[in-house]
Amino acid sequence: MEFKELFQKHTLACLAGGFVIGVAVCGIGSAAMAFSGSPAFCGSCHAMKGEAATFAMSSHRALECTDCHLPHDNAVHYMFEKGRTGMIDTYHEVLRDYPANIKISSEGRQTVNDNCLRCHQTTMGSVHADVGVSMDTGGDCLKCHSSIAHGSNHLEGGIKVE
Amino acid sequence: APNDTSVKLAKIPQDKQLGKEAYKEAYPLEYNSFMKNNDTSPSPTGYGGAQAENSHLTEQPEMVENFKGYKFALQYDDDRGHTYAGEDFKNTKRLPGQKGNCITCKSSYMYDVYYKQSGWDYASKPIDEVMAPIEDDQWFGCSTCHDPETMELRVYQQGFIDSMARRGIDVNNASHNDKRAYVCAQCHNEYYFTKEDGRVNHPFDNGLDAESEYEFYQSGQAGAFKQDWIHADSKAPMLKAQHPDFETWATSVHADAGVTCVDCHMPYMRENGQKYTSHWMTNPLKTTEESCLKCHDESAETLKARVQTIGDNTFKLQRIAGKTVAQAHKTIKAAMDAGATDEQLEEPRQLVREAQWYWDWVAAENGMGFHNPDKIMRTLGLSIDKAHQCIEKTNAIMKGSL
Amino acid sequence: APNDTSVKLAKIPQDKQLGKEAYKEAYPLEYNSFMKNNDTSPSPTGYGGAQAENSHLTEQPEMVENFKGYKFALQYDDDRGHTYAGEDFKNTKRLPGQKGNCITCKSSYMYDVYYKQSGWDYASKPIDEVMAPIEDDQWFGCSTCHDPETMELRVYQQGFIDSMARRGIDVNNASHNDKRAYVCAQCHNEYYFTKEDGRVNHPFDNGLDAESEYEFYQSGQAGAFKQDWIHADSKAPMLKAQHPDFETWATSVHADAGVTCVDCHMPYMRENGQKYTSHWMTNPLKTTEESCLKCHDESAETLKARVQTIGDNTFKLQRIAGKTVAQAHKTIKAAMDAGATDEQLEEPRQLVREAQWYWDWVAAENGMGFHNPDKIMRTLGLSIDKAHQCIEKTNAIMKGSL
Ligand code: HEC
Ligand code: HEC
Ligand code: HEC
Ligand code: HEC
Ligand code: HEC
Ligand code: HEC
Ligand code: HEC
Ligand code: HEC
Ligand code: HEC
Ligand code: HEC
Ligand code: HEC
Ligand code: HEC
Ligand code: HEC
Ligand code: HEC
Ligand SMILES: [Ca+2]
Ligand SMILES: [Ca+2]
Repeated sequence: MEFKELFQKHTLACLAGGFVIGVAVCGIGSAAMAFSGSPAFCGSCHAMKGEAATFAMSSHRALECTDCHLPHDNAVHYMFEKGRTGMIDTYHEVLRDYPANIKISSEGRQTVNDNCLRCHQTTMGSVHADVGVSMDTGGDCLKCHSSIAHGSNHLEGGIKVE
Repeated sequence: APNDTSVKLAKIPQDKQLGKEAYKEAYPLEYNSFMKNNDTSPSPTGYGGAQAENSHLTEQPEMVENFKGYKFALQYDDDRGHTYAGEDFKNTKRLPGQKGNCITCKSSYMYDVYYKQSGWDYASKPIDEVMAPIEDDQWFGCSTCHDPETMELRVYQQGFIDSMARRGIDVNNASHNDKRAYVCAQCHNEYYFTKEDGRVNHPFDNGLDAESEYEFYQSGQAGAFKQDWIHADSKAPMLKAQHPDFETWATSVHADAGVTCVDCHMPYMRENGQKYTSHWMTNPLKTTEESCLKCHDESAETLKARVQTIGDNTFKLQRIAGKTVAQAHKTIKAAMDAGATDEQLEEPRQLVREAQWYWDWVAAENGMGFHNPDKIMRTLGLSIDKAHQCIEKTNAIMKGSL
Repeated sequence: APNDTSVKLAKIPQDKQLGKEAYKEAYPLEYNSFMKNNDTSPSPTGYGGAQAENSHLTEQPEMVENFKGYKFALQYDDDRGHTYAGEDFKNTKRLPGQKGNCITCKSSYMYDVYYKQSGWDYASKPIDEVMAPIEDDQWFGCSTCHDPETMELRVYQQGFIDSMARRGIDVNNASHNDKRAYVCAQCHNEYYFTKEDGRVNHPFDNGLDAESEYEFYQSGQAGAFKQDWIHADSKAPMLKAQHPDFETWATSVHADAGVTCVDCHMPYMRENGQKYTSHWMTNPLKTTEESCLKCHDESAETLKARVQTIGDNTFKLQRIAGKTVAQAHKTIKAAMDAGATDEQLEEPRQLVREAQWYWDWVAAENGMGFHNPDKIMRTLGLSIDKAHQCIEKTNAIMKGSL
C-alpha cells in the first residue's frame, strides 16, 4: 500500500498535483476531453461499475456521464468541477476507502437536476417547475425520475467464489 | 418565442371566475381532463369507485345500525368525481335541515362571495337560503383550487387555516410541494361545526391520528360541541368521523418521501411533447402508468395487487369492527330493556362511542388502508377491542342485575 | 490488482468442515464479520436485540399465562446472534426431555452426519444422546449455509424441502436470488414435529398466512399431530407458533420487489475496496447505510422512524391481543370452577386456541410488523376479535348455568 501512505503523508500536494494533471490531461485534446466524460472512462473504476452497468441499460445510454454529472452553465465552471470531482474520485479510488454504497450528494443532485431541465425545458414549460429557485417544486425531477439513469433495483449480483 | 407553446395566463372575466366554462378555451388540457370526473367507471380494486348510488349502507349493512338516529342512516354514498359535488350535495337525503356551513367544501362560492363579505356568518344560516344563488356551473369550479387572477393554487378554507395554525403551520407560507397537499387537505379531513358560531373546525391540536382526535373531543377542546347525535338504540352520545384522508396520508411513507395527493391523483400527462397536470382526480389505479410507475419499478400488476391486498386486509377488519360495534349498540339496548340504569350504562356508552369513532375513522377514510396501512389497521384493532369491551361490560352489569 | 468482486475458493480439510476455525484464514472478511454475531448491543428500535436474558416473559408477562403448562412458560428469550445458537440451545430450560429433531436448525451436524447416515432417524432419539458428539465450534458454522466443498449456498433441511415441494417449488432448482431467501427460510419458519416419526414439517400447503396454517392444523393435514399441549388453566388444546419470518416476508412489498433476507440482513460491505457480504446477521438498523440506503432515497433517520412507527403500532395491538387471550384462558377456568362441562366449553376452547394462534404467530415472528405490516396487523385484529368472542361465549354459558 505505498500509494496509500504517500497520499496520507502528502495529501495536499497530491491533490494539487492531481488537479493540475487532471486539467492538463483534459486539455490535451478534444478527443481526450470527450473520452474522459464517457461511460467507458468513468466505468473503468471499480467504484463506478454498478452505475455504468445500470446506465448502459437505461433510456439515456447514448449520453455521456458528464452530461448529467457536471454543470453545463459555462465552460469554466465545467472544467473546475471536472478537476475538483475527478480529484476526489481519484483520491478515494486510490485509498480504496469509499463506502460499499456510494450515494449522490445533495450538490450532486442539484447538478443533475439542472441538467435534466437543460435538456427538457420545453417538456416542463407548462407546468409548475421553478428549477434553480428551489428543488421543492415540480422541478424536483429526481422526486419522480430518480431511477431514470441507473434503475432503482440496486441488486448487484453476487461475489464469485472462484 | 414563436415556438413557445407554454400555457399563458388568461384573463377570466370577474363574473365568470366561479364557473368552469370561461376557462375552457384558455386551458383546454386541464379543462378537458377535469371533465373526465364525470366518468363513473368502477374502482379497479372494488373499493371506492364513482357510480351513482354506490351506497355504503347497502355494501355494509351494519352502518344502518351504527348510524341509527342520525342522517347518515338515510343515505351515505361513496364519493364521486368533483364535477358531481353540487348535484350529489343537492340530492342527498341528509340535506334537509342543515346550515350554510355545509357548502364550505363544495365550491369556492362560500369564500369568494360569503366569506369575503362577512366571514363565517353564512355558516349558521339555513342551507336553502345559502345555496339558492349558486348556479349549476359554480359548484366546484376551477376557482375551488386556483386563484382565478393568477391561477396559483390557493388554500382559503379558514377552518383549515386556523386549525393548522394551532399546529404551528402557516399553510399560506408553506412550500410549493406542501401546498400540493394542503389544497386537497382543506376539504379531505375530519371536521365538526362549532356550537358557538357554526364554523368549520378540525380536531388537529393533539395530533393527526384517531386517538389524538378522540382526545380532542373528550377533553373539552371542542368547546360546547360534545356529540353529533344520540344513538337511537344505545342512547350513547356519538361522534361522526368524516373523511380523514389528510390525517391518514400525513404520517405515511409517501408523505415522508414528499409524495402528495396531487402526485398520485393528478399525475402529469403528456400532449405534444409537453406535460400538463391531469385534472381527473380519481382512483389512481385508473392511471397507474402515470400515477405510480415513474417512481416505482414494479409492474403495474404487482402494484395493483399490493393495493388490493392492503385493501382486502383493511376491509376484513373494518367489517369485523363495524359489526361488533353494531352488536354493542344492541347489547346496551337489551340491557336498557331489561332495566339497566343510565348510571350503570355510563361506561358501556363511552366504550361504544370510542369503538365506533375508531371504526368510523377508517370507514370514512377513502384509501381503504392504502394511504397508511399500519396506522389504519391499528385504529381498527382498537375499535374491535373497545367494542367487545363494551359488550362484556354491559353483560357483566346485566349478570349482576338479573 | 485483486478482483474486488471475487474470492478464491479454499480447500477445507474434511474433518474441519463443520467448524468455523478452518475457514478463518481463507475468508477473513466473512469470518470476522460472522464473529460480530457475538455483539450483544441493544436493538435500535427496542424490539428484538441480542442481549442475553432478553426475556419475552418479563417483557410481556401475559405470556406466562398464555403458555401455562408448556415449556415456553419456563424460559423464552429473544433470539441472539448465530454464534450463540449452540450455547443458548444447550442452556435453555426448555431442553430437558426433548428429542433429536431439536438440533435440526442449530447446525449442519444433523445433515452432514446424521441425515446422510440414516435420514430422519435422529429426530426421535433422546436429545442428550444426539447432541453429545457435537463440539462447541460445530454449532452453527459456515457449513450451516454453505456447501463446504464449493462454498455455494445450500438448502438441505429436508422438512423444508418437502414442504416447499408440496407447494410445487423445487428449492434446489430455484433462482440464485430465491436461494438467498431459502437459505434462511429453511429455519426461520413455523414448524411442527410429526407424530409419525418426529421429523420436521411445515404447514405451508394451504398458503403462507396465519389463517391458512391454522386451517392446515384444523383439517387433519398434520396427520396425528393435533396440539402441542393442553393449557393448564383452560384445558384447551393449544398450538405453539414458531418464528414465521419466512411466511411473513414471502408476501411482502419487499419480496414482491425481489428483496431477500440477505439483502437487508447481510448487506455488501467494503474493506480496502474489497467487496464482501456482511456475515453479521443482525438487526439491519445497525447497518442502515448498507442495508437500506442502497435502495432507498429517504434519510437514515426517516427510515428508522418508519420502522419504529410500524413496530410501535404492532406492539400496541400485540399486547392487547396477548392480554385478551390471557383473560380468555382465565375466564374459561372460572367457568370450569363454577361447574361448566367439557361439552359446554368445547366452543370457547376452540376460540381461545384460534385466538392464541393468531397472537402467537405475530409474537413469535421477529420483525415486529416491519416484514409485512398489514398482514401482521390483520392477524392481530383477528386475534383480538376471537379472544373476546371466547370470553363472551364463556360468559354467556355461565349466565345460563348460574
Ligand atoms: C441522464 C442523467 C444521468 C447520466 C447520463 C448518468 N447519471 Fe449518474 N446519476 C443520475 C441520477 C439522477 C442519479 C441519482 C440517483 C438516485 O437518486 O438514486 C445519479 C447517481 C449517480 C451516482 C451515485 C449513486 C447513487 O445511487 O446515488 C454515481 C456514482 C453515478 N451516478 C455515476 C454515473 C456514471 C459513472 C455515469 C456514466 C456511466 C452516469 N452516472 C451517467 C443521472 C445520470
Ligand atoms: C479513479 C476512479 C474513478 C473514476 C475514473 C470516476 N469515478 Fe466517480 N467516484 C469514484 C469514487 C471512489 C467515488 C466515491 C467518493 C466518495 O467516497 O465520496 C465516486 C463518486 C462519484 C459520484 C458520487 C459523488 C457525490 O458525492 O455526489 C458521482 C456522481 C460520480 N462518481 C460520477 C463519476 C463520473 C461522471 C465520472 C467520469 C467523469 C467518474 N465518476 C469517474 C471513483 C471514480
Ligand atoms: C443531454 C441531454 C439530456 C439530459 C441531461 C437529460 N436528458 Fe432526458 N432525454 C434526453 C433525450 C435525447 C431523450 C430521448 C431518449 C430516447 O427517446 O431515446 C430523453 C428522454 C427522457 C425521458 C423519456 C424516456 C423515459 O425513459 O421515460 C425522460 C422521463 C427523461 N428524459 C428525463 C430526464 C431526467 C429526469 C433527467 C435528469 C436526471 C434527464 N432526462 C437528463 C436528453 C437528456
Ligand atoms: C410529481 C412527479 C414528477 C416530477 C416532479 C417530474 N416529472 Fe417528469 N414525468 C412525470 C410523469 C408522471 C411522466 C409521464 C407522463 C406521461 O407519460 O404521460 C413524466 C414524463 C417526463 C418526460 C417524458 C416525456 C416524453 O416525451 O416521454 C420527461 C422528459 C420528463 N418527465 C422530465 C422531467 C423533468 C426534467 C423534471 C424536473 C424539472 C420532471 N420530469 C419532474 C412525473 C414527474
Ligand atoms: C371540511 C369539508 C367538508 C364539509 C364541511 C362538508 N363536506 Fe361533504 N364532503 C367533503 C369531502 C372531502 C367529500 C368527499 C369524500 C367523502 O365522501 O368521504 C364530501 C362528500 C359529500 C357527499 C357525497 C358522498 C356522501 O357522503 O354521500 C355529500 C352528499 C356531502 N358531502 C354532503 C355534505 C353535507 C350535507 C354537509 C354538511 C352537513 C357537508 N357535506 C359538509 C367535505 C366536506
Ligand atoms: C381540486 C383542485 C383543482 C381544481 C378544481 C382545478 N385545479 Fe388546476 N391544478 C390543480 C393542481 C394541484 C395543479 C398543479 C399545480 C402545481 O403543481 O403548481 C393545477 C394546475 C393547473 C394549471 C397549470 C398547468 C398544469 O397543467 O399543471 C392550469 C392551467 C390549471 N390547473 C387549470 C385549471 C382549470 C381550467 C380548472 C377548471 C376546469 C382547474 N384547473 C381546476 C388543482 C386543481
Ligand atoms: C372544496 C373541497 C374539496 C377540495 C379542495 C378537494 N376535494 Fe376532492 N372531493 C370533494 C367532494 C365534495 C367530493 C365528493 C363529490 C361527490 O361525491 O359528489 C370529492 C371527491 C374526491 C375524489 C373521489 C373521486 C372518485 O372518482 O370517486 C377524489 C379521488 C378526490 N376528491 C381527490 C381530491 C384531490 C386529489 C384534491 C386536491 C387536488 C381534492 N380532492 C380537493 C371535496 C374537495
Ligand atoms: C401514493 C399515492 C397516493 C397518495 C399520495 C394519495 N392517494 Fe388517495 N388513493 C390512492 C389510491 C391507490 C387509491 C385507491 C385505493 C383503492 O382503490 O383501494 C386512493 C383513493 C382515494 C380516494 C377514494 C377514491 C374513490 O375511488 O372513491 C380519495 C378521496 C383519495 N384517495 C384522496 C386523497 C387525498 C385527499 C390525498 C392527500 C391528502 C391522497 N388521496 C393521497 C393513492 C394515493
Ligand atoms: C413521487 C413518487 C411516488 C409516487 C407518485 C408513488 N409512490 Fe409509492 N412509494 C414512493 C416511495 C418513496 C415509497 C417509500 C418506499 C421507498 O422509499 O421506495 C413508496 C412506497 C410504496 C409502497 C409500499 C408502502 C406500503 O404502504 O405498502 C407501495 C405499495 C406503493 N408505494 C404503491 C404506490 C402506488 C400504487 C402508487 C400510485 C397510485 C404510488 N405508490 C405512487 C414513491 C412514490
Ligand atoms: C427489507 C429489509 C428486510 C428483509 C427483506 C428482511 N428483514 Fe428481517 N428485519 C428487518 C428489520 C429492519 C428488522 C428489525 C425490526 C425492529 O427492530 O423493529 C428485522 C428483524 C429481524 C429479526 C429479529 C432481529 C432481532 O433483533 O431479534 C429476524 C430474526 C429477522 N429479521 C429475520 C429475517 C428473515 C429470516 C428474513 C427473510 C425471510 C428477513 N428477516 C427479511 C429487515 C428485513
Ligand atoms: C440452521 C438454522 C438457521 C439458519 C439457516 C438461519 N438462521 Fe438465523 N437464527 C437461527 C437461530 C437458532 C437463531 C437464534 C440463536 C440464539 O438466540 O442463540 C437465529 C437468530 C437470527 C437473528 C437474530 C440476531 C440478533 O441479533 O438478534 C437474525 C437477524 C437471523 N437469525 C437472521 C438470519 C438470516 C438473514 C439467515 C440467512 C442468511 C439465517 N438467519 C439463517 C437459526 C438459523
Ligand atoms: C425449523 C427450525 C427450528 C427447529 C426445529 C427448532 N428451532 Fe429453535 N430456533 C429456530 C430459529 C429460526 C430461532 C431464532 C428465531 C427465534 O428465536 O424466533 C430459534 C431460536 C431458539 C432459541 C433461542 C431463543 C429462545 O427461544 O429462547 C432456543 C433456546 C431454541 N431455539 C431451542 C429450540 C428447541 C429446544 C427446539 C426443539 C424443541 C428447537 N429450538 C427447534 C429454529 C428452529
Ligand atoms: C446463515 C447463513 C450463513 C452462514 C452461517 C455463513 N454464510 Fe457465508 N454467505 C451466506 C450468504 C447468504 C452469502 C451470499 C451468497 C450469494 O449471494 O451468493 C454468503 C457468502 C459467502 C462468501 C462469498 C463471498 C461473499 O462475501 O459474498 C464466502 C467466502 C462466505 N460466505 C464465507 C463464509 C464463512 C467463512 C462462514 C463461516 C464463518 C460463513 N460464510 C457462514 C450465508 C452464510
Ligand atoms: C434491494 C432493495 C431494497 C432494500 C435493501 C430495502 N428496501 Fe425497502 N423497499 C424496497 C422496495 C422496492 C419497496 C417497495 C416500494 C417501492 O417500490 O419503492 C420498499 C418499501 C419499503 C418501505 C415501505 C413499505 C412498508 O412496509 O411500509 C419501507 C418502510 C422500507 N422499504 C424500509 C426499508 C428498510 C428500513 C430497509 C433496510 C432494513 C429496506 N427498506 C431495505 C427496496 C428495498
Ligand atoms: Ca369514490
Ligand atoms: Ca434478537
